[in-house]
Amino acid sequence: MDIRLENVSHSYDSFEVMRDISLEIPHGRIVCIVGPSGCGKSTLLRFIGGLERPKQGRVLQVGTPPADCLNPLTYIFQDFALLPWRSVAGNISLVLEDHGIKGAAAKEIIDDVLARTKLTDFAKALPKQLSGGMKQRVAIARALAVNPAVMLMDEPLSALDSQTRELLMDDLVSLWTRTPFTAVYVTHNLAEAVRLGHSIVVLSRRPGQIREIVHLDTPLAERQFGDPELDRQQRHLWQLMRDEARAADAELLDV
Amino acid sequence: MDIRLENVSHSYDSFEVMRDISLEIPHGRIVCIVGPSGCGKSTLLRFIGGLERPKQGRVLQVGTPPADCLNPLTYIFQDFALLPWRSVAGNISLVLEDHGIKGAAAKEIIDDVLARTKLTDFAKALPKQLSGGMKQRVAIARALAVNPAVMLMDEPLSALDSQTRELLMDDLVSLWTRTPFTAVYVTHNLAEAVRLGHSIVVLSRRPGQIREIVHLDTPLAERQFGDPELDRQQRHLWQLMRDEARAADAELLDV
Amino acid sequence: MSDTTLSHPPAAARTEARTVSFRGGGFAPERKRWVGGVVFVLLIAIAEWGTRAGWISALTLPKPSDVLQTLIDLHQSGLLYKHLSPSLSRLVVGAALGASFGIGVGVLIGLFSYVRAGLVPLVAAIFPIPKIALLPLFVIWFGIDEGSKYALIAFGTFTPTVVATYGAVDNVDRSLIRMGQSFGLSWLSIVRKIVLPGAMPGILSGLRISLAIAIILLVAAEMLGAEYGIGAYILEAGALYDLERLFAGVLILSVLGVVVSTVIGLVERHLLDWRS
Amino acid sequence: MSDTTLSHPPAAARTEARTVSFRGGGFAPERKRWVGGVVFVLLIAIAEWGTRAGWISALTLPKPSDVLQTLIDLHQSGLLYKHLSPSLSRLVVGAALGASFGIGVGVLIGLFSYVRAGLVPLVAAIFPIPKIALLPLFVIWFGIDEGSKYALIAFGTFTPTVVATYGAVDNVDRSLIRMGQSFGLSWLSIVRKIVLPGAMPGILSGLRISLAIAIILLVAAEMLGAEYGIGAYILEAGALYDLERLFAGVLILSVLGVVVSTVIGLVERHLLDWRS
Amino acid sequence: ASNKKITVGALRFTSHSGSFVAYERDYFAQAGLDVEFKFFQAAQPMAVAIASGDVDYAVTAVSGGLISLAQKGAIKVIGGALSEEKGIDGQKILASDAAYQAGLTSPAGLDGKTFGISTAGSSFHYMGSKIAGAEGANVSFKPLQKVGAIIGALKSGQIDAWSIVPHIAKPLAGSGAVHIIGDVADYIPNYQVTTVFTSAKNAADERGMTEGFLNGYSKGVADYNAAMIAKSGGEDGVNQMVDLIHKYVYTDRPREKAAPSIINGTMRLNENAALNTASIQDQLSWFQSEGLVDADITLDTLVDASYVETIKA
Ligand SMILES: Nc1ncnc2c1ncn2[C@@H]1O[C@H](COP(=O)(O)OP(=O)(O)OP(=O)(O)O)[C@@H](O)[C@H]1O
Ligand SMILES: Nc1ncnc2c1ncn2[C@@H]1O[C@H](COP(=O)(O)OP(=O)(O)OP(=O)(O)O)[C@@H](O)[C@H]1O
Ligand SMILES: [Mg+2]
Ligand SMILES: [Mg+2]
Repeated sequence: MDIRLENVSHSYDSFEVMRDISLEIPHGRIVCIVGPSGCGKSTLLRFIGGLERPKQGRVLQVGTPPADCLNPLTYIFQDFALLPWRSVAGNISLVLEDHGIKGAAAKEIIDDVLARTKLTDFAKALPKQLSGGMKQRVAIARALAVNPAVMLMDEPLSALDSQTRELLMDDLVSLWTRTPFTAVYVTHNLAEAVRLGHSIVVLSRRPGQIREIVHLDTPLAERQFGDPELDRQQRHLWQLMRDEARAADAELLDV
Repeated sequence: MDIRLENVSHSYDSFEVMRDISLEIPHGRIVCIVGPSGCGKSTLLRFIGGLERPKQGRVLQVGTPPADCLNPLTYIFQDFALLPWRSVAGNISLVLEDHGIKGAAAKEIIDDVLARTKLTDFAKALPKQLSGGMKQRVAIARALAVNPAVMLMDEPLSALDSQTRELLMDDLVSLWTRTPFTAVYVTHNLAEAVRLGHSIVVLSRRPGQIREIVHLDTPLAERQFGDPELDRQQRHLWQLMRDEARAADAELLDV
Repeated sequence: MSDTTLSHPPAAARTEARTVSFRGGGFAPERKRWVGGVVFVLLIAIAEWGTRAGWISALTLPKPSDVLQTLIDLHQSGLLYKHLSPSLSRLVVGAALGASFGIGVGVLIGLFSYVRAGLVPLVAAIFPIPKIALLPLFVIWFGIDEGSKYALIAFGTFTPTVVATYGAVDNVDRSLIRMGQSFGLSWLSIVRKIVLPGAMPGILSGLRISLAIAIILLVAAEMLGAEYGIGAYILEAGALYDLERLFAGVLILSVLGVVVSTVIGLVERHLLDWRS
Repeated sequence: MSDTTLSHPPAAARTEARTVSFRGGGFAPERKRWVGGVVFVLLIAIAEWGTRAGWISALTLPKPSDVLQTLIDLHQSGLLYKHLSPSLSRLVVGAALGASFGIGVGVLIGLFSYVRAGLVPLVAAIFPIPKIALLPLFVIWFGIDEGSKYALIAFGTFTPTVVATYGAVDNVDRSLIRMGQSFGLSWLSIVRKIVLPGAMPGILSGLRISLAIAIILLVAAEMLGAEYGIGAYILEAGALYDLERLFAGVLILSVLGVVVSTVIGLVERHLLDWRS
Repeated sequence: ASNKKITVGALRFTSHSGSFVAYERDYFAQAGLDVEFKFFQAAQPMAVAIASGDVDYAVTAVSGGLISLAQKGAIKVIGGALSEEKGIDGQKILASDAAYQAGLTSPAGLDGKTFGISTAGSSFHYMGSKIAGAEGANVSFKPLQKVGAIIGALKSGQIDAWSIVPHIAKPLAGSGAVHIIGDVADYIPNYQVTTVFTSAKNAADERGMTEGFLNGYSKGVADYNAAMIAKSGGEDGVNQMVDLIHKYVYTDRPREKAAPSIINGTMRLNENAALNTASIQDQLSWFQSEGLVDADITLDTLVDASYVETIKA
């Protein structure tokens, strides 16, 4: 299943957030979206997931999701969004219960996704007992449990310290390598983008518009730290964004 | 003024946090401390700044701070620690008031540090109006206002998004290049460490012990993204820490 | 499109494109200002209709229009102000005493471990004591004049203010205090410039509750030898089973409560506009 | 080291090494359990001494030992339980009614904008009404038997519970709700599995206040034709200016308050151990 | 067992003995009534309870609240209970020790003094006002809600004067903290202190039941007066009566401590529940003149005079 954005524009009241964004998210690929603060990345992702409706333009899903897919468009959030009163297993079972999956069927799915995210030993732990990296792994396991057609990730690693980030990127790459998934990956971090993205969409400052789309051909599993081609791309991206990032940073917020 | 740590060990009740750390922080240099989560980096920095006392060992300041130094050991915190009810200028004046610096004398200092951190236009803004990057610049300006002999920075950039982090690293480098300062810089981020550190102290998992001290000779101003020597060092550091980081991440917290 | 529906499905299955379904929204309160007014008007209209038509007995509720008339009379005869001004001064003096002592003690509890250990259990034990039970004592301790009224209101506002204040001091961001210490600020500077302003939001929201309690206690306070005062007026109306005056008095207190809460809201907006 | 002090300074200035001075500490409450007990014992000892020696008049305070004797008598005569059991059942029934209605209405206000707009101003207007002012009405509305006592306590606990509950619902982390929606959970699932558990801490801490109010209202409720009950006992003691019995009754209420708050603390620790 | 169930409101005062005696000696049962007592702490809620229908009959003082409820068509006074009578120990006028030492030794000295009352429109208010009026004194009234608060205020000298039933007045005076300076009966002759009342509905529609109640009640009153005032049964009769009353009054004190209080509290109750309408009219007029109740209420609104003999002078 692909996702297609057609001329999406949006404004909150008279506050224009994004302008005329058209984009294709092809099956089995990871599309990274980068851009300065406040350019509308999270808003765009909410449009794709159907949590909000754009003022203009359309978000289309092309083709039908596979039959065993419980929740075609599934998010992974920056703040993990785990229910603190449920154990790791309980948090995963939460998203199965509404589909009537309980008991042994649920246990099978839960055991499977916990094994894939190396969390088997933590099934009974409460979120408060876990480090940030572990929590995000639980969120990933929960997303895998519903067999999503497209994963929507909003800066999934930016609440983590950089060492944990490194570890989780490895985990994501190995998950993708085993069974490729489709994903829209929003991030601020260009290192993440060049590490995980098959294509990288660069947005301009608010109102967000597409400035450039960079395609990277190196297979994910082969991308190494210090790879000159990736370094070149990352430097290129930073050149594109640097001034805008500085301008976005220096803006006074009217709260 | 140098700082010398002599056989510092510490435990909270029977919970051992660090063991036998000896370290020299020479004048005019930036010493980075890296290590996995919970290895005692922040605790060590609190010892150096006199906010906490180690159970064993001593933290010494060698030599006297310059006469115009109002607060020899000055922190920059991860969470900025700005008083939200004071304007940018008010936050800086806070640390001068107790030294009896008021009125024109205070204004002179404040104007100077705001200019050095390119914040002149924001003197009257409240913290809530500023982006994270701007807030940390204010905290840096406040630290500069007391003319510290040693700056103690506890992950000063880790609450910022990676683009802002990039911008602030440039700012720190240019501040140091203009007038070199002494600093202890705690971070999780190896890219930051190789960018800003004259030497990098690698701590082991808890109880924190010094595993290795890496010295980097490239002058700060010449360190570039993609520099092969720095990449090599960064990769080396990551090799050293990777397994410990994973183990630290997978630890169950007993809260 | 519509004429080919039947033959289409197999082909469409491969390239079918449809907009993603919306599933957000809700769970965010929207403002609907007029509804509140409508509910009030409706309730009053029903009461008026019922009392006029007789299916609400005169014993159960007074006619709203009679209550209004009573209020107008009170205003025109000037009695309203004769009752309001002593009540307001009792409220102001009593609440000011109680709140300022409460804030003082609360800050001390927040700052000093020994004070905390000594006073917190005491305050916890005093909190659930119903103030009306102590009325006879208050007469002996503070006399039947203004003294006992001030004391009762002060006593009633004191305990909740203490609890709110030391909670607020406890909640002041420790990292700001550590910052102050790291810059070598004196203890007094830290208290004045960091702890107190940081505790302000908590103290003000505690004050909101304390003042509501003060208004409620007005009635209890004016049980004690008060000739004039809204509380005395209500008590007299209750004793005479004069529902119009009872409701008029209660209405005045209710308005007083809304006014006090609005004033605190304004003070908060003014003093705490640094909150994001 | 010591014998060269005088000649040393110039040389030392260059290489002088001294430990960094400590400037942290303080501003973190330490537990000092025994102090609370000492304060209580001290206060009681002073009161005993004063009343025995006579410099505290018998009109001002009863002898603590007499109060204790009264309590012992109450216990031995079985009267304590005769008074305690109706009070407790009033408290339980009234508070259960008020709190459950309050939680229900509070959740509705939290979930539906129209309910919120209609009821919030009403609750705000009812909040500052002193319940004792309405006693005569309550007799007409609910009779003089247990009905009016339940109603008064329920009414008193209702409003604070509503306010605490809708505040708690408003404070449920919106990102968790968005998560629920993004996984296609039904509205009811979101309410049951996310909103209600998320609002639990706020509701419980609201209950703490509501139950304290319920205990205070016990005295007002038992003004209404109650023969037995702690409130009635206190009122009777007050009417007879019998300070020993007055203080004994107040002490019982105070202990009741502490017990209730401890129970809620236990429930919180049990139900909310997921909080970090 | 086939008797009609009714509820009678009472305070635990000796002035309610009429009902207690009638119950204990089965006079109510003989009148076809199955009485259940409902005890109150104060008179005011009892009046409201009659209005709400929770209580059928009760005895209490005429107060503003009672008149107001009558005006709303809720209750009726149907008989008399307790009256002041010269020569029989009645309500006393008290002065605080401080005021007494300063010269308030008789009600003549009341000018400029403070007088304790429970609430505006209470019987205390009426008595104080009448006494002051008779002495041409200007007194200020202090509403203190509860008897306990008034006693505290009087003992500590914060109010100067008060009037109260003898069994409370005498022990207070005995302690030396207050002094008796006069009798209410000297100022309000034939004061109808308390009355028997019921709901307007009972008075109008339940004639049989109401007559039955008054009947039983009157027998109780007759026994009480005979035993306690006429002492027709001698010492034994008094003791028997004290035993009976002690079941209801001062129950928490042992018999020997309760007895003096019960005997001290003896006052004459109206035989046959006769009602002094003249006194009632005087009270009503006073309430009206003070603006405490509506000026257009007539005696008929308050009283249903069809049940008992009325005293018009
Ligand atoms: N519900 C809303 N109402 C009004 N303005 C909004 C709303 N949501 C977002 N905005 C504004 O729209 C702009 C884009 O927000 P968005 O969160 O999509 O940016 P972003 O690119 O994700 O930023 P960041 O990098 O900081 O996460 C911001 O200026 C934000 O303040
Ligand atoms: N006041 C304290 N009492 C008890 N334990 C503490 C205290 N402060 C810190 N610790 C514990 O000491 C250990 C080291 O803490 P510290 O904050 O110094 O680690 P860190 O290296 O800064 O970790 P991070 O990378 O997460 O910032 C942690 O396990 C922490 O839980
Ligand atoms: Mg975002
Ligand atoms: Mg740390």
